[in-house]
Amino acid sequence: MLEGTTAEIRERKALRINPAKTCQPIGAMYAALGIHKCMPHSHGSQGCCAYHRSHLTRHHKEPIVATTSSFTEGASVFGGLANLKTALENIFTIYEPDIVSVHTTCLSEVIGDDIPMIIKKSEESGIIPEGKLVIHANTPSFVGSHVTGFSAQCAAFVDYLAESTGAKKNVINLFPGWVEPADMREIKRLAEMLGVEYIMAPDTSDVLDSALEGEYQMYPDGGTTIPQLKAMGDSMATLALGPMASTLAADKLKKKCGVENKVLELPIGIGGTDAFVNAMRIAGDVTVPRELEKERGRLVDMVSDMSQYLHRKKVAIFGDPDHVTAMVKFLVEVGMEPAIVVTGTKGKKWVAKIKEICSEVNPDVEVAAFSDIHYLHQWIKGNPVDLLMGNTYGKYVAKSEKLPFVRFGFPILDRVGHRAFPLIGYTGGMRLIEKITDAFFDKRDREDADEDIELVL
Amino acid sequence: MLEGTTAEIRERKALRINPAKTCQPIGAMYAALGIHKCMPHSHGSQGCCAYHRSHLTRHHKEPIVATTSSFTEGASVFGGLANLKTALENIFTIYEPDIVSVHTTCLSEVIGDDIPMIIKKSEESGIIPEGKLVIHANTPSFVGSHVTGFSAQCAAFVDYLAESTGAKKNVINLFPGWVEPADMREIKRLAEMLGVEYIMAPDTSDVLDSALEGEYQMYPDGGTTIPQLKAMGDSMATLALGPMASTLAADKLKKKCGVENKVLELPIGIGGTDAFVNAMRIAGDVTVPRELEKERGRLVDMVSDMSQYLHRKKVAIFGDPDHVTAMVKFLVEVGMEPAIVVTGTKGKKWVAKIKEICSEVNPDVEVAAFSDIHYLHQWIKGNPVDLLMGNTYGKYVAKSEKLPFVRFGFPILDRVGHRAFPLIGYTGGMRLIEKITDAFFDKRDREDADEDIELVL
Amino acid sequence: MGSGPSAEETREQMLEIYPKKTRRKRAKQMLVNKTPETPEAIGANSRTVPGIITQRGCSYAGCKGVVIGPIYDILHITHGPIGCGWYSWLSRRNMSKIRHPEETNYLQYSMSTDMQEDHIVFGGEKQLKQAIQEAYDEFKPKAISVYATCPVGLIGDDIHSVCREMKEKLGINIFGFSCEGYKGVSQSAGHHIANNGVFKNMIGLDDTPVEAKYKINVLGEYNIGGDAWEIDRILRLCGIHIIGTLSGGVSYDEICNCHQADLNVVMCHRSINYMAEMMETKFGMPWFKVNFIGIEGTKKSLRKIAQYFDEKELTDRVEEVIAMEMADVRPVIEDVRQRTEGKKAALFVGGSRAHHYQDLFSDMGMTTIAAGYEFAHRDDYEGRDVLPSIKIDADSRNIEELHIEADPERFNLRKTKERKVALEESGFEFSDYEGMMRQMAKDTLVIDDISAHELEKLIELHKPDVIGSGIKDKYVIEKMGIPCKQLHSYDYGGPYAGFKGAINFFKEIDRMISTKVWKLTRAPWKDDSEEQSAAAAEPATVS
Amino acid sequence: MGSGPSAEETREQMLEIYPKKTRRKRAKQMLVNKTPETPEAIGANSRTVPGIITQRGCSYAGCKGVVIGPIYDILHITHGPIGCGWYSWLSRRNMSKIRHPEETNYLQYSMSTDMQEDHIVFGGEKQLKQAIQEAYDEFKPKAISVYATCPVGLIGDDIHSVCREMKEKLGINIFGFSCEGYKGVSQSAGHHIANNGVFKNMIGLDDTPVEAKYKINVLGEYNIGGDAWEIDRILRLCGIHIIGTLSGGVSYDEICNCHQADLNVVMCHRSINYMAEMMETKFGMPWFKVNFIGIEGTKKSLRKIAQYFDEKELTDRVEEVIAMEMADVRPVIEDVRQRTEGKKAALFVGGSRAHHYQDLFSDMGMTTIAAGYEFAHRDDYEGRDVLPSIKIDADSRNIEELHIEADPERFNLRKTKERKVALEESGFEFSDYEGMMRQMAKDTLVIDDISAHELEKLIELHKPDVIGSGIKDKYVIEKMGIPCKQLHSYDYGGPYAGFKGAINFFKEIDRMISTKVWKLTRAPWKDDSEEQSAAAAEPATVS
Repeated sequence: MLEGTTAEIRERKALRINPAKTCQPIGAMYAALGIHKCMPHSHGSQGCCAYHRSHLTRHHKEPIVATTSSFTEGASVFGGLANLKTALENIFTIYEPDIVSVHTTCLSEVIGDDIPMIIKKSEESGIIPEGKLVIHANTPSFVGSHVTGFSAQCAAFVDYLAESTGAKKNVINLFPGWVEPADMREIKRLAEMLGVEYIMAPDTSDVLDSALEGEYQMYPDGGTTIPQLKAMGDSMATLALGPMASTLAADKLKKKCGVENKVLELPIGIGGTDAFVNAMRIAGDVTVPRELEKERGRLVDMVSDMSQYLHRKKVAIFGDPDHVTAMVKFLVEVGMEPAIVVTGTKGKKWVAKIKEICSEVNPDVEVAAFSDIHYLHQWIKGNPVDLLMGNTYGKYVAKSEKLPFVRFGFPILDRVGHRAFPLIGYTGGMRLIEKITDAFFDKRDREDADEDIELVL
Repeated sequence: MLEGTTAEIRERKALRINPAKTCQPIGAMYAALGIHKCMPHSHGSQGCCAYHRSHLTRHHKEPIVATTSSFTEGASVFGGLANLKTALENIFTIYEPDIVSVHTTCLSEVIGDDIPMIIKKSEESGIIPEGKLVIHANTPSFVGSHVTGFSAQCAAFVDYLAESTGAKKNVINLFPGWVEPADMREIKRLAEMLGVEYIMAPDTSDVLDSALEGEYQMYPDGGTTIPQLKAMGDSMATLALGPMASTLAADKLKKKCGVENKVLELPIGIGGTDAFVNAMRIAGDVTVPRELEKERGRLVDMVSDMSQYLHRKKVAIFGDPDHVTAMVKFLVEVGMEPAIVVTGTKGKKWVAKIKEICSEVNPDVEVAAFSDIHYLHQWIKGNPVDLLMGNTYGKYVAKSEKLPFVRFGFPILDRVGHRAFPLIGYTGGMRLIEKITDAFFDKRDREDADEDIELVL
Repeated sequence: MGSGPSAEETREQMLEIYPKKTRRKRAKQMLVNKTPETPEAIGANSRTVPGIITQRGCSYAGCKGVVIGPIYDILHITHGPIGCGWYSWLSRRNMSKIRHPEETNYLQYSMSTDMQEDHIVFGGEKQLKQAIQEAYDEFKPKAISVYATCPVGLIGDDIHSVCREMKEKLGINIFGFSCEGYKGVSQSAGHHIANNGVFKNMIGLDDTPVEAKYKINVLGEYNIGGDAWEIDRILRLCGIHIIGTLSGGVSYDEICNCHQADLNVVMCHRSINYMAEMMETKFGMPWFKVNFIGIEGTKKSLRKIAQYFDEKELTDRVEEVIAMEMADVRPVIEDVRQRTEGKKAALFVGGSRAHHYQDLFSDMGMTTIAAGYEFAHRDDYEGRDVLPSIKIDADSRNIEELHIEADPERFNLRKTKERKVALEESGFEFSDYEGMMRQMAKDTLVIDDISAHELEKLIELHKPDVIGSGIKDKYVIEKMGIPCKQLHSYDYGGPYAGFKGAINFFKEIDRMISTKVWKLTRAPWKDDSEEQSAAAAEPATVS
Repeated sequence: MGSGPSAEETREQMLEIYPKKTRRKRAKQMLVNKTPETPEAIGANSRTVPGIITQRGCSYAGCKGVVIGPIYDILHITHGPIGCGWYSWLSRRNMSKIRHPEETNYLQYSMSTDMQEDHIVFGGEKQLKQAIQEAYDEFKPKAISVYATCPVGLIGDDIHSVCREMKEKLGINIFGFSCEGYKGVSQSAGHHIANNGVFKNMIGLDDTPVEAKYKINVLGEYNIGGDAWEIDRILRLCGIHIIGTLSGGVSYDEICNCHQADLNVVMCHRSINYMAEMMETKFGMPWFKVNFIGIEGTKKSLRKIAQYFDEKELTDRVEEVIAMEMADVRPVIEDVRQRTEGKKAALFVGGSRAHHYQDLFSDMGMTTIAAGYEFAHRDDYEGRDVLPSIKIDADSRNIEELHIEADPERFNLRKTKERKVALEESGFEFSDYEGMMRQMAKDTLVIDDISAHELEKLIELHKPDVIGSGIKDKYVIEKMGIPCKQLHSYDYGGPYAGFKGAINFFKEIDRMISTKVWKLTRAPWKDDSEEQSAAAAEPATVS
């Protein structure tokens, strides 16, 4: 497995090996799917759309519906106006969405298609039916990563839709960041427990984890509605979860409609969830219910009970910046030791932030942004760790190095639990403790000599 | 590991090897802990109480509070009256419970202590303070198993406490059976989603999975209250979950207060949970909310998506009768093939029931009640299976036979997830699917040749 | 079409919703197979209408993802932004195995130039050059291939000159593919580009003689789920040696050496017929179409190969192998048919599988009521005899057509003209493919590049018992309670080729059709009758 | 006692709540260690007051669970209802390892007669006999031991005659223990019963000479977490051979042969001093108390053993080993002490650990403010010099006292009386144990058989930094935010004996004392100040 990988690390300036990121449009597609009756539209070659749909399908094991401008060589030379207009006509006629959200690709960006102009022309020529909407986000693949694509799409919701009527409502906006449908459901559950009125956008729960009931709905009964997106401009405040994914939208909303915002790390672990709960409490002027405190206390209890197994365990971790930041905070909080932390997305400040989080437990932590899994693997070969955390692609490294492996982040293509159970919130923290200790214990049970097997752990 | 075990099965009439059950009093202790401000009291040698407390502590990783009559040889000869009276005096003075629930042991049963008489004498002599209660259950260790001990304790709640005032209330009684605190919490969540008013007894949630908040409460803020236990006599109907654990109490309640009951298998899996939800719907005259249907649909979806990996996989399973029945139903439902099914508790009808459940998928299923893990292990040696399911003690068999192993039932001493996540309900079904497929996939990822490793599963 | 509306009506209902232009376009790609023996012309290999939810991918996917990507010991570098390299990383299940412990299987790696904005602005050639150097330094591979993605062509990077330069510098084989995603109308363009590249840069490089009596190549077999290994197993049993399987589980050296074969047999006509033709012209070995998917297809293909070599020893051995394998297959078919007989399938996938898999379903007594390809051409539907009448459109015109001549030294006519003619006269067909439609029943539906809407309509109107399709459709179909078999990835199962593969497939389809999971979709309280629900909630027996 | 009320006041506050009779009883078991050099009499080894939440277990637990259970190649059968066999199954972490692949480690098995109601009514002897037969048929063990549980004694089953009969029939060693749970006041009775049984049924059975220069037995070491293996490692380095460790990780044969040793050293005085005494009387080898828990204790114990054998070679080797091991230990202590120095511990556990572990804490610069045993006798608190003054009460009287005489053939005085006296005069102590209280500081609290209430009170008043206790207290203590180290099971860690064990323990206590988990118990919104909470919810830095 990965036979060519050695511990000898050479500086690479041009070659990405085993990336820890993919490109912007898939992020835009994922975000757009979290809007009710929205058709994500990929403006480019149909391969992009096919790849993104396939990939999201493999991760969610759910229908991923999106359309494409199906560029051929002609469109690439003469521009994509005709393709997009045809596409919009077909989409509104055949699939009847309430809104089409166009995102660009490297192809359409390089040829310089002016999407707002095309939308305008389509409106003028009556292609866009009365009451239907078309919005867009620029997501060239040669900029940022899938995470910034998600971010750009969220910003587009604000740009196109949020409105300030002047009448502030006692509602909190939530940008959940790129998290799983199960996580989004959990954020809503927390908000509801707290009794805070909220609008969350996007919301892929019930869309990308829809029930199997013998009927197919192209637009399942879920997602943020357009009236909700519009109403975000009238909310009291915004909580943006995940700085990389959600800051842009929150800031745009502030600029456009004057909604104050607070950017938080993803609510993973005790401290992470505390920050979210507390921010909700303050923003919503509510009291944290006892039930939620008990939930918190159950997590703390579990952390305490398991801390002997977590203490100073060295962790190699890779994934998207927001996920990794929150996870590293959690690892530090429970007494583990992040040893190497890698993301594929660019982020100098992110590197500094991770180092800061780890400073107490491991000042020598190796942190790399705009890096890759190959680098992580090489580093591990020279510096053994106790645990690997990352997306499905990490399993090849785990197999090669015989490491306990806990899957998290995007994508998870070979397991099924992330669909059903959040990592967000106190509940998610308990899940993480279970996953991590299971990984350790399973290895012990399997590999230890007979005389070392423990009945009780 | 388990070197002495061979595939050669000899009939055993007298020797239990690696039991799949323990004795009655621990079940009574567990049930009593699910009553608010109740002190379980073990009437016998202090070793019993120590063993039960230790065992429950290892399973729950929580304080397990119980008292003992601390028999020495004298008490064993002259009877335990003095010990119990002293005990009650101390208990009410020092620990101030609202109720003490005495359960017997083999010792006090053999010497024939008459507990009701002792309680009566204690009342008369003023040892039991005004407004405080003492109840009892007979749980000799040489009868039944821990499960029947639980059942006897539940019946004692009814015997001593349930009252019929004649004014029926629109409330459903729930006897949850011996399930985890997390399962009890889940049953309550389901009942609340359904909008059915209920009284559940016992209820160990928040008692045996209490929050860590820096303070110790001998009686945490949880458990069924005495007024609730009393009010059970006025409820419209009773749902008894788990025939072995809950029928006795439900039937006593019917006899004593005329509350009609329905006995259901534990709500595990789709059909199991459906039966519970539907019974609640009918008994409570409510409509199943869409949210719950969606939850169900998500489980069905997951089963569908994973069914290729579950199909006809042979399972060896052991545990308590109620747990195993519900789990076997679930396995059959998702397309798996129970191959050998073992319980330690006696139950001829149970054997017939399991065979009936398996008849379509595996008419040759081997089913044994009043049997043990050694027998299961020997059978597996002659008839290889794909998966083992059972409590922690199964891990020695799993290691010996290199089998994927999913823990369920009582006790689980070496993992932590059962504390936080239910196996009950649709959510529990998703957890089971995750656990089972993880066990399979982890084995594949670990053992398969490089060329057979799958990115997507 | 079984129950439900007629094929004609079904087609009408599918088209109904479309805007006029789209309807006109789609109408040409949707045929009722009225005269199977003389198939009607289908509008295949034409552009997908923008906005239609299509199964199709792009040229890069066809070139890197399908044809070249599977060669495990070439180091593959995607030149472009990160996405294309990412998505084509390990996702196609073309299995491969290193031959020696000191080799590296590059399929476990995804390498890319991870193009950033400044490369778009200032050109990416320098980045590519550096990436090749770094790849060489890191891994010392025997060959490197480079794949262009959409922006590369537009910004004018000359990947071929970079490859030539680095080839010279590093002394290993390095070559590029201009397979930008916008080329052609589907993956199909990428296959053609890939074939050209393989032919130009690998075929014929190694003249080491191969010691074997019956030497063949299997073309258009990508070893999804281990299919190539099963085919190899069977052929090996027969005494037939495969030099190269293009390109499933194959090594660089095997491809360089595969012109030593005496015969090319073609599995996926669509993706690789170019190669078969070019090799025949240059080296003189004939080709014919085979199909190792399905019991009957496998038998027929084995016998045809034996007939080609025409030696009793081989012919007898083939019959022995067939008899031996059938002993395992027969009881499974007999068992499975009890549940599959008469069931209906529909297949919409790929450029040959929608055809080949009909054989497997037919082995099970199932009928295919509707089928179509994702990226095939007219010849794949109607047969190679329509080739002369296919008009080259703008999208195809830009794909290079190599002009091949016989190799002055290495051309070697494996069969004399006379022998070939004699064989042909006895009904043996070389260089031919009859297409899918001829094999399908009258009045079945043939739909090219099916759209999500059409598929939904088909299910709604005809409720097939199983559908063979791809990942993007799978869960749409299953939400409707119809099992869907992925025929690209095999749903992570397989092999399905050959005899053992057929057994796997029969059992799998049996499972899918027999599973009770679809019955679980309905909660008991959905039944109106109160009594029924009450029955469902009956007390369990107390033990 | 550090901050908080004085020991005296603390004691008063603990007693306050009790009913009068209970208070009187408990008062005798709770002492302020005012004169450590001449300890006050403690009411140890007395009955636990019914209704008090106690740590104590029963005689069966002490006999089967602690002393005999660890012998891995004896097949152990519990005669009684299922519970006792179940709970003593693998739960004590006395580690063991088979010596040869053809052996069976019976500790992985739980065997029981699973007594049912009819056995209670009609007697269980037949069932026991049959069980022994079945066990023999199934496993062919070299020895079988039988343990009586509560009902067995009451219904009058004569397990010993059954054992004798089966021993004769099967030709292997079979013996029983009348360790019914109600015997005595705690586990301690079981230890005594176990010692008697081991002495009667195993010791001296095998006279095979042992080839080794320095031969000893380690008594009262049960190999929890591998402690015995660490002791063995160190002694082996020193050139000292352990014949039998009673009974951690030991085999039946080793026990039968262990009378060949020249010396018995005793770790847990409480559980096994009977054995040391009886062996000295019968075979003539002296015993003394050692303690391999803690660096200083380990050093002292090694030196004492060397002094006993009194050969320069050994004395030098011991010093070399100590120097070598200390090179590893020293940096850990230095590091850990930065955080542990001055911290307070309290220990309530077992019959010797509450004493021994004070050494380890003291190695770390920590003080033990309160301690007590779970099942010890007065001599374990006050020293063996109080033995003559201990009154035998009703509960102890029923435990058999064996009357031992010198073995006519095998008695062999290892040290001449003169040599022994000479050693003693130089300060060497044989057959002695000074007890826990002498070692504890003045005005610390000594609490025998501590109750849950007293423990809570102690924490409330003194907030120790760590408490060493058992599983039943652990989570009570930790709910209060105080780390609790299980000193029965070592929290599934260890070893903690010897040098490497000490390192493990130091690191573990360092972890427990330094962990930030207790700070997590308080949610940020619990702080009243709005400003503080607002600060906690400050925006994260955007990257």
